[in-house]
Amino acid sequence: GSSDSGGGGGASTAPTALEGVGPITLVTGKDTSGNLQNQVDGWNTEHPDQKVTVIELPEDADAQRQQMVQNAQTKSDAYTVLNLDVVWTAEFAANQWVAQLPETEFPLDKLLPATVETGKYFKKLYAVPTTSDGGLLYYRKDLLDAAGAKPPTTWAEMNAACDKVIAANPGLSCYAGQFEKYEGLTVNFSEAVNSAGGDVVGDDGKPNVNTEKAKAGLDFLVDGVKSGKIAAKARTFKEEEGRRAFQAGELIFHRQWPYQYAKANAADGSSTVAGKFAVAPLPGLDGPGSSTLGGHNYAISSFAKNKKTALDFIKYMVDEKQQRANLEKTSLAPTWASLYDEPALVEKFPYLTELKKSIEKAKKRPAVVKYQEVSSAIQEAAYSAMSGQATSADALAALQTKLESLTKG
Amino acid sequence: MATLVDAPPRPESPAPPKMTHRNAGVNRLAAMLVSPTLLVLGLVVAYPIISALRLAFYQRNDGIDPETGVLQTGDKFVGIDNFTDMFTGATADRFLNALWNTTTFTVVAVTLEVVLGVLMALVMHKAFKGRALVRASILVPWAVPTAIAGLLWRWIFQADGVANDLLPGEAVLWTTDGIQAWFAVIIADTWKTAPFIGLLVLAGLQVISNEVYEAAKLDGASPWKTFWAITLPLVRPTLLVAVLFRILDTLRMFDLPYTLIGPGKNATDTVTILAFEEAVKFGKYGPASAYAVFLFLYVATVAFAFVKLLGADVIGARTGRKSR
Amino acid sequence: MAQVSYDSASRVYAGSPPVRAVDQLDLSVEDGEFLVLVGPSGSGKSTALRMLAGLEDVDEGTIRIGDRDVTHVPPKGRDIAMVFQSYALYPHMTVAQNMGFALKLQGLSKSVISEKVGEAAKLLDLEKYLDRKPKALSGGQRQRVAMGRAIVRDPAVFLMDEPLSNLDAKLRVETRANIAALQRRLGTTTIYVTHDQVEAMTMGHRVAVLKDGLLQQCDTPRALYDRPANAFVAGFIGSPAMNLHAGTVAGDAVRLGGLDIALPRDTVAAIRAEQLNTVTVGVRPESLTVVPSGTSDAFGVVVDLVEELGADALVHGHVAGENGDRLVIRVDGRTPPSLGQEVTVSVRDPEELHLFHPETGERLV
Amino acid sequence: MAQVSYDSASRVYAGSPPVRAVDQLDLSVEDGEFLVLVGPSGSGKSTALRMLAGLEDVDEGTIRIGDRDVTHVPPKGRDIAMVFQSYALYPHMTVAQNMGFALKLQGLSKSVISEKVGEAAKLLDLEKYLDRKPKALSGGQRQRVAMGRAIVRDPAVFLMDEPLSNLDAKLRVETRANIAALQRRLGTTTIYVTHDQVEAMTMGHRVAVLKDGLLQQCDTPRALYDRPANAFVAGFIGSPAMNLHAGTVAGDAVRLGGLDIALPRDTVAAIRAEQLNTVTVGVRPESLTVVPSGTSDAFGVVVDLVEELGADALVHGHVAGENGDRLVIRVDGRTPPSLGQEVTVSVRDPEELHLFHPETGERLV
Amino acid sequence: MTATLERAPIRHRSRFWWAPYLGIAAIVVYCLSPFYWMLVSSLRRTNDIFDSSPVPAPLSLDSYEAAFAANNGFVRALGNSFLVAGVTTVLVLIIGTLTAYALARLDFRFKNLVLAIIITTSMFPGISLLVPLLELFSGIGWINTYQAMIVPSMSFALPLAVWNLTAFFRQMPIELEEAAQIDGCTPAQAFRKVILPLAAPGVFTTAIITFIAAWNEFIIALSVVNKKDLKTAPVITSQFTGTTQFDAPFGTQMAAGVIVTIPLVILVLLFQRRIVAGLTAGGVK
Ligand SMILES: Nc1ncnc2c1ncn2[C@@H]1O[C@H](COP(=O)(O)OP(=O)(O)OP(=O)(O)O)[C@@H](O)[C@H]1O
Ligand SMILES: Nc1ncnc2c1ncn2[C@@H]1O[C@H](COP(=O)(O)OP(=O)(O)OP(=O)(O)O)[C@@H](O)[C@H]1O
Ligand SMILES: [Mg+2]
Ligand SMILES: [Mg+2]
Repeated sequence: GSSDSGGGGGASTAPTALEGVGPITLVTGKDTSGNLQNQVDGWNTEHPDQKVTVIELPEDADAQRQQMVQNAQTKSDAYTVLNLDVVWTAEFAANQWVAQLPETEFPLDKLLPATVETGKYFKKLYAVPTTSDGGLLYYRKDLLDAAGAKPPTTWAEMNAACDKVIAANPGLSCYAGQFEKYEGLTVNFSEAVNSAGGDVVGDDGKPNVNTEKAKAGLDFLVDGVKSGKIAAKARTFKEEEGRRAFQAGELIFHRQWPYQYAKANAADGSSTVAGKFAVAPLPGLDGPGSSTLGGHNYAISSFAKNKKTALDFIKYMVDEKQQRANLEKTSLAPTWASLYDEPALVEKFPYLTELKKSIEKAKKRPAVVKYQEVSSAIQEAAYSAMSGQATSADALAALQTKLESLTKG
Repeated sequence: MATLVDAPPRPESPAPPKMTHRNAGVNRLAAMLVSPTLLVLGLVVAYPIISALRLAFYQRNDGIDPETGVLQTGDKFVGIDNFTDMFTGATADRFLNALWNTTTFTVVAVTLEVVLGVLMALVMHKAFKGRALVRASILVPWAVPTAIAGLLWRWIFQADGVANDLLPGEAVLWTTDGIQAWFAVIIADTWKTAPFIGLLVLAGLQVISNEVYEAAKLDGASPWKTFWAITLPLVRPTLLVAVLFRILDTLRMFDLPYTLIGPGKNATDTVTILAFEEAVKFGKYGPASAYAVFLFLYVATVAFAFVKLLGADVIGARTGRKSR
Repeated sequence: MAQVSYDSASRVYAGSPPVRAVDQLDLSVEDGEFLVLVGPSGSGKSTALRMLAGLEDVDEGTIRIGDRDVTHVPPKGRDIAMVFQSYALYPHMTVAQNMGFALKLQGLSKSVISEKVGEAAKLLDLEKYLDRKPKALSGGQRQRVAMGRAIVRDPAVFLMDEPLSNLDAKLRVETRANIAALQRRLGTTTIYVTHDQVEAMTMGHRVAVLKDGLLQQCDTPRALYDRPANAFVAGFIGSPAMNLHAGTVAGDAVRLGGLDIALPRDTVAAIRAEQLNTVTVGVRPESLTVVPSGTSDAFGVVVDLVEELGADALVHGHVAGENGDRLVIRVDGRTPPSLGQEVTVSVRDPEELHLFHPETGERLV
Repeated sequence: MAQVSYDSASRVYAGSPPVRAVDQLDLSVEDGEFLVLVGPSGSGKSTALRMLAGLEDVDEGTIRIGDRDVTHVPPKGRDIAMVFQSYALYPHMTVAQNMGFALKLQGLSKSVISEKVGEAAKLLDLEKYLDRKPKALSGGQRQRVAMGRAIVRDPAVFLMDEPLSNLDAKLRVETRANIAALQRRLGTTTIYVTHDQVEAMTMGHRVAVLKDGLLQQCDTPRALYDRPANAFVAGFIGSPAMNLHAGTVAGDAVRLGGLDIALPRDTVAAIRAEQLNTVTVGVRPESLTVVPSGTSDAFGVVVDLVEELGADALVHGHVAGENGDRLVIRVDGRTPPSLGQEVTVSVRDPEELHLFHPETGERLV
Repeated sequence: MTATLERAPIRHRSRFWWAPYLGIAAIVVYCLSPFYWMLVSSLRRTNDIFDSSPVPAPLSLDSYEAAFAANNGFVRALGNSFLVAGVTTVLVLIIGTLTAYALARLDFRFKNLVLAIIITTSMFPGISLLVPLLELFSGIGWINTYQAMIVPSMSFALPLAVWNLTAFFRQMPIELEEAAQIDGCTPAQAFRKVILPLAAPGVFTTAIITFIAAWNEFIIALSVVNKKDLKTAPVITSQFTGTTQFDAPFGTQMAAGVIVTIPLVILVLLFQRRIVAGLTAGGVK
């Protein structure tokens, strides 16, 4: 066991000292690889009196969040360490459902700075990033090469490349992302706005979408649908539908998370594009665009017992050793910066280099308390504009009003 | 009972006090038999309903401490604001639309389910070899867990799913907002729950005496006529119970549009989906409860009207010995 | 074994107007008595039985079994066995189980039950069917099972609601005798509903006649037959029914079918007391005899229909002349008159005439 | 209106052993005929009707209505109306709707239907109950509704299964007459099951007697009564039943109750032909008369029980002496002998004796 | 005529004898085809899960293996589901029957009110009950207990059970119950020994419905239990994942769907034997 007394930061804003040693729980969406249990087992053999029990929640993110919120509302001490999606931090922190964490306890300087930001709320640390994620542009290297096009850095280049490729391969569609009306649309919209140089919510926390730049971003999507560059059915795509389309060779460009890399490269016949694609940073309006940050952070429930153990356990989990092991086992993007540059790993995961760029440049989604409402409003605006029910200008104006009322404070 | 006016008063008759005595006995017995049910319902449903009712008149304080970003705690009493907001506030359109969806889903889906369910019941009732298997297969849709059924239908209805493979012409984007999504929900819901009605009606069919059918045959009734004039009226009590509960369920429909189409689609959002989003996603328990309470009243009204219009014999005022 | 009494007991079915199925019934049945309840269809016989059994609310009055006021005692506590008019067999039990059910409830051993059931089955000729379910039985067999179910028990009171109505004549005669013998042997108070004249006349110690829920008369069969209390009972008891006609009072005689029949003195006195001009005259079919034509004190009857019953025949006819009253005469079955023939008929004995008040229907003397 | 015939029609219920409810029935009913079907409980009467109605499979043989083989025609196509023994009323319809249902199906107008229903209701005294549902009716009322339902239609064949069993005597006589009149007026072929002797004897043109699914005899009532084809029919037809006893053949006479009764010559010839020593002798209760004691050709009978029926009385007794045969005598109701008394009895007329083969039960001559 | 030989065919073969069978086939196909798709999808290899050929080739049990993978605890979850649904069904039938009996056969004050209250509890959107219920269960220490899953399932199933059973009991010929009382039964015995067996179709239907509802209950089971040992099959199914966060393990989920549906089908097959006609035949005129 550790004898550190959990040092809380600012006096008034760190109400609970992280104390207590003993068994705790780790609450997470179901582990996809089986490695989590290994990691936890590792901890448990070292700390037999501070056993960590994994509580698995449904695979669906909304359902995970629902359980955690419910648990907080009933002030239950059943959950100790929460594996939060990066966008939940603000809500959980503002509601004081999670305890403020002492920054000094963690090797934050070793982590990718962008990811650390996602664990902060009002400049205070509430969660520690354990995995990250960033969007990449997957493209059909074979087709582009054949058409003599280079990987695009702007939307215009991308469109031009598409025109060339499609001329030779009719029936393909140019581009897809995650356009179903769900969190993925918020991500794609935000990326589009950011890549056009706009901001959804500024650094000052003020919404800022009724701008030319934001409109340019949204128009990229809207025009794509109108012109058919984005296929109609792409509006029903979540990650998996898009991946399937890409693997079936229907897409030339695809905005997707890193997980697609391995799947699309599988040589068992499930993918028709294995070895025929590459990744690049997302393109933008005038130059390379910027991605939105994904990933998960660990936080400690305010209502839990044995917070000291929890703190130690988080430290154990963010440690380089665990992150490396995790990357190797699960291919989830680590937050430990140096791992991205290790040649052995890069060889194994060729997208790491691009991913690091992507994450470094990535913007986080609005860190607001009412994130869910904000996200819904964004989805509504983007969806209605993309389906042609509203012009992008109108949609953005309405969104601006909505966001202003939601972030009023 | 003892209250008939035209009977001459008989002072020597000890009946009146005894009648009350007897009634007291019956009442006590009834209370004993009914109380376990009421207890379970009370434990699980009454407390939550009451607390939801209370919440409907409150809103969360939602100011943020500008220093720390911490939310204020506690609720404030807002009177009927939550309800007036429902109809006039920023989300009024969405709410009215959801109410419309809820209603149309109920009317259309329940109608289809009744027709199909009764057909299924008739099929399951028919005696033939392998009937057991037919019965079991008809009940399969209903046995599939709703969550999985949602996934399954989403799978079927996706842009390049089987539904589109089987249908001629352009692929229909079933799960995008629009009338097709509404249809998709109706199709899936009908598939899923018609067997429920079928099962209940089947049981009702079993207790119709065969003699009555024989009499009808001799009276020259065609199968069709027999169905309308004999079968239907005689399964009515069970059919009405089935339909009533289907109406209650469909008015509260949630899982299917939520998993199949997803929330936030104008064509398929139901009031429960709104209530769910408000509560679970946005943490706005006051408005969410107001939705729930409104829906509750709406359902109660519909159920009441249904029972009044059709179901005199569902609650059966006359029972027991009085009618032999 | 117990005495049974209804004290102003009524059963009123709600409705508009309410149906007074049994109306202020006052009736007491002695311990060990066999009382037959008769009355037209719908007169409240079944209801009266069901009230006694505790199956029907008693809306007014009380019912006693023995010394107990059982008005509000549940059926189980009344120690009664009943044969239902509609059989009410347990469809999911075999015949043997149906009959043994009550015994099983009493906790008797299997062997005792099967012995008792066997006895009853033998009595009712049901041995072959003991393992069948009711739906595989004929109507009469079902009725016998219903009967058997009551018989196997040893209750304080037997209630039987038309228990033989679906049996054929032969079986019926046998069963009738069996039941009567059984009742006499056990001495169990019995109330027996029937619409069969023979059963009514032969089985019971007394017969109670109901009409529209109201008790009309309760007396021995003989008394009922010989001295019906009112025109209704007169017409109801006896098959074929008594001929009932309006007769004009002419001095000490009553004019009937163009025939003056002298009346006994007390009857005349009664008529005088009531100052009646007409009376209802009743004469039983067997009180009329066909006599050789020309006999005095006789009248002509035109034969409309002859029903041959085997032993005797019923002559339906009308008094010769215009609008002659229709009447029925019982004649020897071997020599029935033929259709259309005019026969001469006389009243066997003026004492056999029954006179009733023309409005109230009450018997005069 | 149609002729009906069963050609070796059988109905066998599966089981072990299978029940041959109706066994090779050969019976043909003329167009417009009124055939009464009688037989003990469980003899297959209802089954025979139901076969004709198409409600029961015909396992062997054929059934024809008119010229058509209807063995496999569904009930709807047979143009038949039936009164079910168990009524089978539609529980959800009022009395009027129950009766009008078939007419409504025929597409008659409302006014016609209500007129016809009204007529039938009047005939059956059901007018007061037209708006009630069956469960608020008494047993007899239900039965009348069932009757009414058949009557309102105008079918080719009427099938009635004990349609009057739950009616009181008076209503029964009336209804019986009404039905007979109706049948005669409409001329509708009718098959009528009853266990009532009077109905059997008076209503039908012919009576068919069933036993264990086998047809015993089918003839006019009179013939059946006077010349029963076998001992079973002899014992079954007539109430009280014929006295049947074993008699020893002694030359040209048969010895019965210690009395030698001379036999007609053809009878003797038949007995001789069969070389019989004993015969079954049948004598109807009314063929026995009580005579003054000392009369010759008479024998003593000890009275065991007297059943008074009103018009006449039944004397149950046994022949004086040890193990004397039990027998029933019908006597005048006014002067019944008393219990235990020994009366002297003689046979009215040797022609009224019935002789049957002691083993096969077949009538001798 | 050789009617004996030709009997059966003649009797049953009208010109459209096949029409009902066509109807039956149509309905069965309608009901089964989505399920078939589920089955087929579960039998594809994970990699050709997106295939849309009607018969999976090659057939693969990968999805089933995945579903039953030891770390999923799926078998245990099935057991839990059986326990929860079984106990729920038994209890619902018992107390529902008592209540339904009172409602069908007794004339007591507030009867209609009781009926109304019972059905009223089915009118509130279930998800709105969740948080208060959780608070309640935390308060009384029911989190991570079977009763926390059983009692809510009971309360969801009870209204329908009571209403349906009431409708059934009311249809049973009352004379039979009366006869039993005359034979010396208490009203309760009369009910149990006579009415209940005759109402079997209604009772078993209610049992099937209750069992299925309890078997499929998800959100309460998910919320009140976080111990893996106590989780029910639908909860475990919801936790199935593919190899990454976004990779919906569709095949495995469909396999799980098939697996949780099969016991119900077997149950239906068993129970449906009791849903037979003519139980009351021959009882009363
Ligand atoms: N489903 C069945 N299975 C086996 N035997 C049966 C079935 N239905 C009737 N039976 C038997 O068939 C025989 C004839 O029955 P049916 O109903 O025709 O008699 P019935 O002459 O109408 O008698 P009743 O006068 O008593 O009504 C009876 O012995 C009866 O027990
Ligand atoms: N539930 C009811 N509601 C209204 N009236 C009823 C109800 N049940 C019976 N009656 C009426 O009560 C009267 C008496 O019925 P009950 O059954 O006692 O007659 P019954 O004398 O047994 O006749 P039957 O000889 O025809 O069986 C009948 O006129 C009947 O219509
Ligand atoms: Mg009656
Ligand atoms: Mg019969």
